Amino acid sequence: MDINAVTGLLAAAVVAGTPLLLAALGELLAEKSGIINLGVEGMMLVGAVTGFIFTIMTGNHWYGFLAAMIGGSLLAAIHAFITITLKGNQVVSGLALTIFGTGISGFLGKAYQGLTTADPVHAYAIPYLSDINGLGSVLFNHDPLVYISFLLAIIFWLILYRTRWGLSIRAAGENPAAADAVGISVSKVRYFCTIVGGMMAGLGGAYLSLVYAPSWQENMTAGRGWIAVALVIFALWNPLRAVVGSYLFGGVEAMTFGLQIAGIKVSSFFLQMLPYLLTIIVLVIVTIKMRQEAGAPNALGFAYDREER
Amino acid sequence: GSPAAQDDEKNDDKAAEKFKVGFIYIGTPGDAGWTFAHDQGRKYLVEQIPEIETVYLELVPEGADAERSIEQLAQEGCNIIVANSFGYGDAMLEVAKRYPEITFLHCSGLESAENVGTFFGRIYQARYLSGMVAGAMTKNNTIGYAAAFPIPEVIRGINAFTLGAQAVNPDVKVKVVWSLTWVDAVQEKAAADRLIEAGCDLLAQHADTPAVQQAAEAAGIYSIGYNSDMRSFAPNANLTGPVWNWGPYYVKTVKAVMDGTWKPEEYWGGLEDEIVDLATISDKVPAEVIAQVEAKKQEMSNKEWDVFTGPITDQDGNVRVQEGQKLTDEEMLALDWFVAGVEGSPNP
Amino acid sequence: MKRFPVIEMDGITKSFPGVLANNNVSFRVYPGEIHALLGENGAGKSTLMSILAGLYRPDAGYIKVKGVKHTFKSPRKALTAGIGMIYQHFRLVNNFTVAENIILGTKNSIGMNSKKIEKEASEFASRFGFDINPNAKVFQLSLGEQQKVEIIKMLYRGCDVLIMDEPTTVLTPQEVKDLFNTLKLMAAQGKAVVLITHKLHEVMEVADYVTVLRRGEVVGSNRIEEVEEASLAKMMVAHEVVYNEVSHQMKAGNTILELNNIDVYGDQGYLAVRDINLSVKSGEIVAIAGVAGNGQRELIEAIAGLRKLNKGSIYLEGQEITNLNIRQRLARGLNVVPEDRIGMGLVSNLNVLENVILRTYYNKEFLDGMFIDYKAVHTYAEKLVEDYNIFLSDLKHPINYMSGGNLQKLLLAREISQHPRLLVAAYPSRGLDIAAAESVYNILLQERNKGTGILLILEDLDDIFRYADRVAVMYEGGIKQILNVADTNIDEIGALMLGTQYARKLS
Amino acid sequence: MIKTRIIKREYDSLAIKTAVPLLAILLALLVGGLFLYFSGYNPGETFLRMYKGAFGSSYAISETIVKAIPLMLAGLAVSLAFRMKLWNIGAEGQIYMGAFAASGVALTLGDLSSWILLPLMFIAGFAGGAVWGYIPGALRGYWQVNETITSLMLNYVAIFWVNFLVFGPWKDPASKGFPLTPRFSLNGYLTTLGDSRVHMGLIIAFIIAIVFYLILKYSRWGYEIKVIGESQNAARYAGMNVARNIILVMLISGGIAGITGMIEVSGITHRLQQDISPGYGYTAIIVAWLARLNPFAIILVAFLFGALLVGGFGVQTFGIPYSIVLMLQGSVLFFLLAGEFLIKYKIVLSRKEAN
Ligand SMILES: Nc1ncnc2c1ncn2[C@@H]1O[C@H](COP(=O)(O)OP(=O)(O)OP(=O)(O)O)[C@@H](O)[C@H]1O
Ligand SMILES: Nc1ncnc2c1ncn2[C@@H]1O[C@H](COP(=O)(O)OP(=O)(O)OP(=O)(O)O)[C@@H](O)[C@H]1O
Ligand SMILES: [Mg+2]
Ligand SMILES: [Mg+2]
Repeated sequence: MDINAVTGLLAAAVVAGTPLLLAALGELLAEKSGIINLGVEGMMLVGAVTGFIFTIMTGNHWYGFLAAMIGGSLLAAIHAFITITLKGNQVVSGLALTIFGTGISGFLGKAYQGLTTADPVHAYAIPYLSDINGLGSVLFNHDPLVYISFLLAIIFWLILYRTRWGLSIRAAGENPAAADAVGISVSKVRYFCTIVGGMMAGLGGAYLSLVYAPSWQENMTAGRGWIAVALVIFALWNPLRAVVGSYLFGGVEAMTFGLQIAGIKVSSFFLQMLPYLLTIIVLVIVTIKMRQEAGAPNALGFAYDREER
Repeated sequence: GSPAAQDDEKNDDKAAEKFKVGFIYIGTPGDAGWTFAHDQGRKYLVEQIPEIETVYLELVPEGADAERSIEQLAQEGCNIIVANSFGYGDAMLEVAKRYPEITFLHCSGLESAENVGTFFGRIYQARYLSGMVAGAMTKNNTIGYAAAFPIPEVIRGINAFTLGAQAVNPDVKVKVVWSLTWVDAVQEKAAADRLIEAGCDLLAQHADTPAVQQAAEAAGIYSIGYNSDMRSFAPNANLTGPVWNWGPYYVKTVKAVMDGTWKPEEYWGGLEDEIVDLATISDKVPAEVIAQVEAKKQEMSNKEWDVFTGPITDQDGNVRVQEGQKLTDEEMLALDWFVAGVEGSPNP
Repeated sequence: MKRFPVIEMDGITKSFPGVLANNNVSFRVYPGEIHALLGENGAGKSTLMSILAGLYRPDAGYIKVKGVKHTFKSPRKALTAGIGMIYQHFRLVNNFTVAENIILGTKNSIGMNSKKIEKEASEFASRFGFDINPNAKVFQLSLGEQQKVEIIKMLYRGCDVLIMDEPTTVLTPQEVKDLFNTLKLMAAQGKAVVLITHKLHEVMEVADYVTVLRRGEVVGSNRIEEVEEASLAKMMVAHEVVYNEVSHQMKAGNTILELNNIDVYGDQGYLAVRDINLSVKSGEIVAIAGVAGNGQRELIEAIAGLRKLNKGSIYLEGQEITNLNIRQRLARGLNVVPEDRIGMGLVSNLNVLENVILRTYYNKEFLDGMFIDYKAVHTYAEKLVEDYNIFLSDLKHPINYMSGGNLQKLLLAREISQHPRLLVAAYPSRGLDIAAAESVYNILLQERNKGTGILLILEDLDDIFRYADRVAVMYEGGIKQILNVADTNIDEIGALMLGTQYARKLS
Repeated sequence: MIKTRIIKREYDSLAIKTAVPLLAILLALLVGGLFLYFSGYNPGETFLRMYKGAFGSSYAISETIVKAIPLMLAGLAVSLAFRMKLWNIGAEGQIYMGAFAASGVALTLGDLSSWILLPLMFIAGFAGGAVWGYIPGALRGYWQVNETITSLMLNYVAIFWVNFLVFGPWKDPASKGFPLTPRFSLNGYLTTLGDSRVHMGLIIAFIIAIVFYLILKYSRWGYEIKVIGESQNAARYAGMNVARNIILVMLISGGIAGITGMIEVSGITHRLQQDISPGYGYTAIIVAWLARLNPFAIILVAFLFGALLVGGFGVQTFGIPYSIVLMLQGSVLFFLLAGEFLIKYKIVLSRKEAN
């Protein structure tokens, strides 16, 4: 492979990783606060369809992204209500959310099959940075959402680890009783994080329907919501590592086709397994290496009940 | 299927007497691809024969659910049941045994029976024509082809496309990438992008989303669509594309069943029946190329010539079809090798 | 000058499924006073204070703070009203730093510069005479240090009323002294303190006022000058508390347990137990004194067979057991009552039947082929409950319905019924009220009298001096000294526990 | 003024445990009905059709059972892991691997009499799934690697593996290139009930449910599973080998999911092909949870869930798009979850004295 193919591949990794990154960041935030939401796939689909519909209706993709965030957050709000207020089982609620989101996105999108948006999202090269040899085209010649997503990763990291809000969020996920005792409203924090998580998933979905392949097909996320959930664990709940994970996954996914074209003598079916196998392998290594380090938030998946003993 | 499309079914009382056609779809009419094209055919059918009623079940998995779904349509009084994926074969034959009075039509099916017919279209003919356009429009003679799964239908299309391209431009190479999915815009886009990076200046596709067209549009190169007219997704890139047009076949067959003249057949129609066609060719394509394509199309419609006419050599240089010979339908249906000029493996 | 109460609670009633935890309780606290709250296990002390701290909402009754009626919907409201509580189980985020825990939930600014907050936290701490590393993670701290963090946390929030739920259980005598000094200092500054404890001498020592709860009701409320220990004890349990007769003239027999130069690694990967030599003889109680977190847990786990030795050997009745697993050790009569009553010793969501066979379910007395013979288990459980006076409602209810004292009795009963040669028990009376603690020790004494060797991990020096024959002081993983209880005194042990050598006065 | 308080129930009552789910389903139907009504469909007729599609005839019931069998088996499979608090969401992949292994036996040893062939396929199916459960189990047992993500990732790998086989080496030469293996010999067909498609898988599911019940409730191993699930520290203190049990449970859980794959190929499709399971492994998680991991309840819930899927799927011919059916299913689940709240808590109304 020549240098162009390599930078092309890396740039592709960034683009293919962006929807994953957006959704994974959202899920990461929710999980940091103690809520696991397996409905990412459903929220992404709803984001994809609402984003697409509103872009067509308004002719402006920014309204589309906004609508996608609202769409995703509405679904997340259902999950939040069931798991936080009603203390329902988080795993089942998430699965139900995926079923529901798949349904409602299909329903809403019926009339928008085969249409295209009038407002495509263009790449904007960042002055100076994009001129850097190699790296410039990999990182700094993309559509705005790519920049937004890695900015968000940094912002999420800063919020989580450098602000008092972040401290409260992490406390709600680590030890809600401790958070409660110092006057943090655990349920408010969790609602907030779950709903923002929904917005991010919605945005990730809209990235697919507005940027990556501007169109709407039912089920167009094709399982990427699940990958986003997996990436959160993979990233050991660290937003910056989620960037690496997402781009790695996107890159390996893109690379399989590169290998095919290069004429590698391995069945494409096996090549397609690569991203999944690689995720397992990296996870194993990371887990063994970092056993001491903070893993899952301690209270992840558990409803907080003040009077529970 | 917007609610309006099936509105008439709601006045159920009269429905009982109506002639009813049921469809089993592998995808959803919303997939913008294969099932979408079939559903267009269904709508055309209702337009042409308004007195009939149609129903469909979408996203029917090919496993355990297939038989029940077909049975349901039978029990609901369908006179004809159409299924649009090869995997429904066993289930359909099974139900057909129980309902001799019902006519079953299996798209891309293998086996026919007393009351089961199979049907398909020779889309490879349209692909050949689209290949001619591609061959004429590529500048560096490197064309990329993003394909879904390695089945004969797809392999045939790739071969036909390549032969068409070589007919106008003997130096053309076609690079094939398997995405191993029918409907996944992200994968198809990634496949397309890799092809572009590998130097392809024109892309063709055999999968259901418009992602490949969009990738070409974004890269400023040309592309050939599939399934239905994909011009709207890539106004600058898209040159043309082979399209399905199931409507006329449905109308013809339903009429035959209604008249009692239907016989089980293994129908495989071509350009002459309009079941397959070429989308309008972009005006970026020079007129003489269009004329050439039109002429070839006429030739095929008139059955004076078909795509797999010898001499044809495979990737390894073996002559697979001798001069003056033609592949039989049997051979075409089981095609598992690539013609010379294709880069990639038919058995990935 | 008439003083006004800072806290007035009146008519407070609170029920939990199946229990009336507080029944029409009235409670007053005055500024500048240390107010002790007493009562047996389950009397409703924690519940009452949790209501005051805004954690629980009362079914009936009201709270006035400085004369103003408040309805606390959450701890936040109580905190803003100046009420802070330090719970029995600390509410700290273990993998946050001290500084992070201190500022958690405060809203002075959005950003969080860790250098800055660490500096702030450590300045604040030293103002109250605490010395604590602000950037240490909480899980690295001893329980005593964790408690300091809790106190600083509340002071940082400017609380006028500090509630402490059994704060002294995990402290060394010196730490208790320090704590009490701090509390007195706070009281002198006009703050009010509510102190829940089971130790009457502490009440007499530090409190200005005392309220006693029994079965959710106030049974007495007096100035400290007007009461004495015995009357308080009687008030709590409604009958005279019979203290165990402890005789130390037992002849110690042959050696049961022998630890030779053992080293054990802790979870964090450093040596938690360093080169320990120790023996326990038949019919003797050896206590290991020390501040929790100095390797006791790892030592017990090593003896039990839950942790590998890095070096050294263990003998039980003369036979080496270093490489035996936990079941083989059990079979030879080595029984262990771990520190975590619930979570290791017992399983909270399982019922009594399932808990009594935790260590023996694989023995043939409880098996019927591959199935467990629950009939036999039933009979066995009933006998345990009867023999050891365990109070419970139903053998088939999950044990988390049981009180702390009864859980501890159940745990001891289970281990003792297996006829141990050596019984290792960690903090057997932690958190228990006087009566419960006495009955637990009673069980242990009986066992000793039968000739069993007993190794106790204790932090309460009074208990050590009452019950142990010998005491080994553990500090930073090593044993500082082993002494006959008769030859030493509380101050010496207390000093050794803190790692300082006690200069024996030569007489 | 009326004040409401939420109080945890002391003991769950059976009456409420049964009444609440029923109420939840009724409410879900009500809301779904309103939605249908405002989208221009006739809710009454829709629900009637749903009911008829699932229970309306002996054929409908038999088909509901056919749909329910894999849900029963996969539900039992995941429930075993969940008992030990292991999140095995890899049942889907385990189903594929079971189907693959059983098909391998059927395709190579098709001449054997069914008395030998079927048990062999059964064992192979179990083994195929078991291997796929073993991998995340061992990673978890020995190195504490999160089993949720590994089992999920392995689903994709298994599906690609089966696709590789049906598109490649195992493709039937007579299938004209379509991705189907040859049909099994008749000896490899699971016996069916009369001329319905209800097959032996039902009996297998019942047997497994009974065995599970006995094991979990009364056996020594069931006791170990319970203790390990509740507290690994207590388990170690009791001398149990936690890692080995984790692995064993994942292995058996995977094995039973593998049997699910085996009965689908042997009882229904009679060959290996793509899309053997339309997500049974995921639906099973819902089934197991709704049944609170009780083996018999899993059988019942799987049956009802099968009815919801079958009846729901069928209403499409009434003009209702599948997407609406999915929405209805999603809302039924939401209401069931909300109903949980009423099972755990009660809401007490009391008069609040005026301030
Ligand atoms: N927590 C306390 N600290 C110090 N003194 C107290 C405390 N509680 C009550 N007292 C004193 O004890 C005496 C009785 O107090 P209390 O407020 O209970 O009065 P009371 O006459 O019993 O009223 P009530 O009927 O409201 O109980 C008063 O002199 C009061 O100052
Ligand atoms: N969150 C809760 N849920 C259910 N029951 C509870 C809860 N908290 C306390 N109880 C019950 O209420 C009663 C009072 O408990 P509380 O914890 O207030 O007692 P306590 O006096 O603090 O006892 P201890 O000395 O053991 O700490 C007990 O019967 C207890 O079992
Ligand atoms: Mg208490
Ligand atoms: Mg009074």
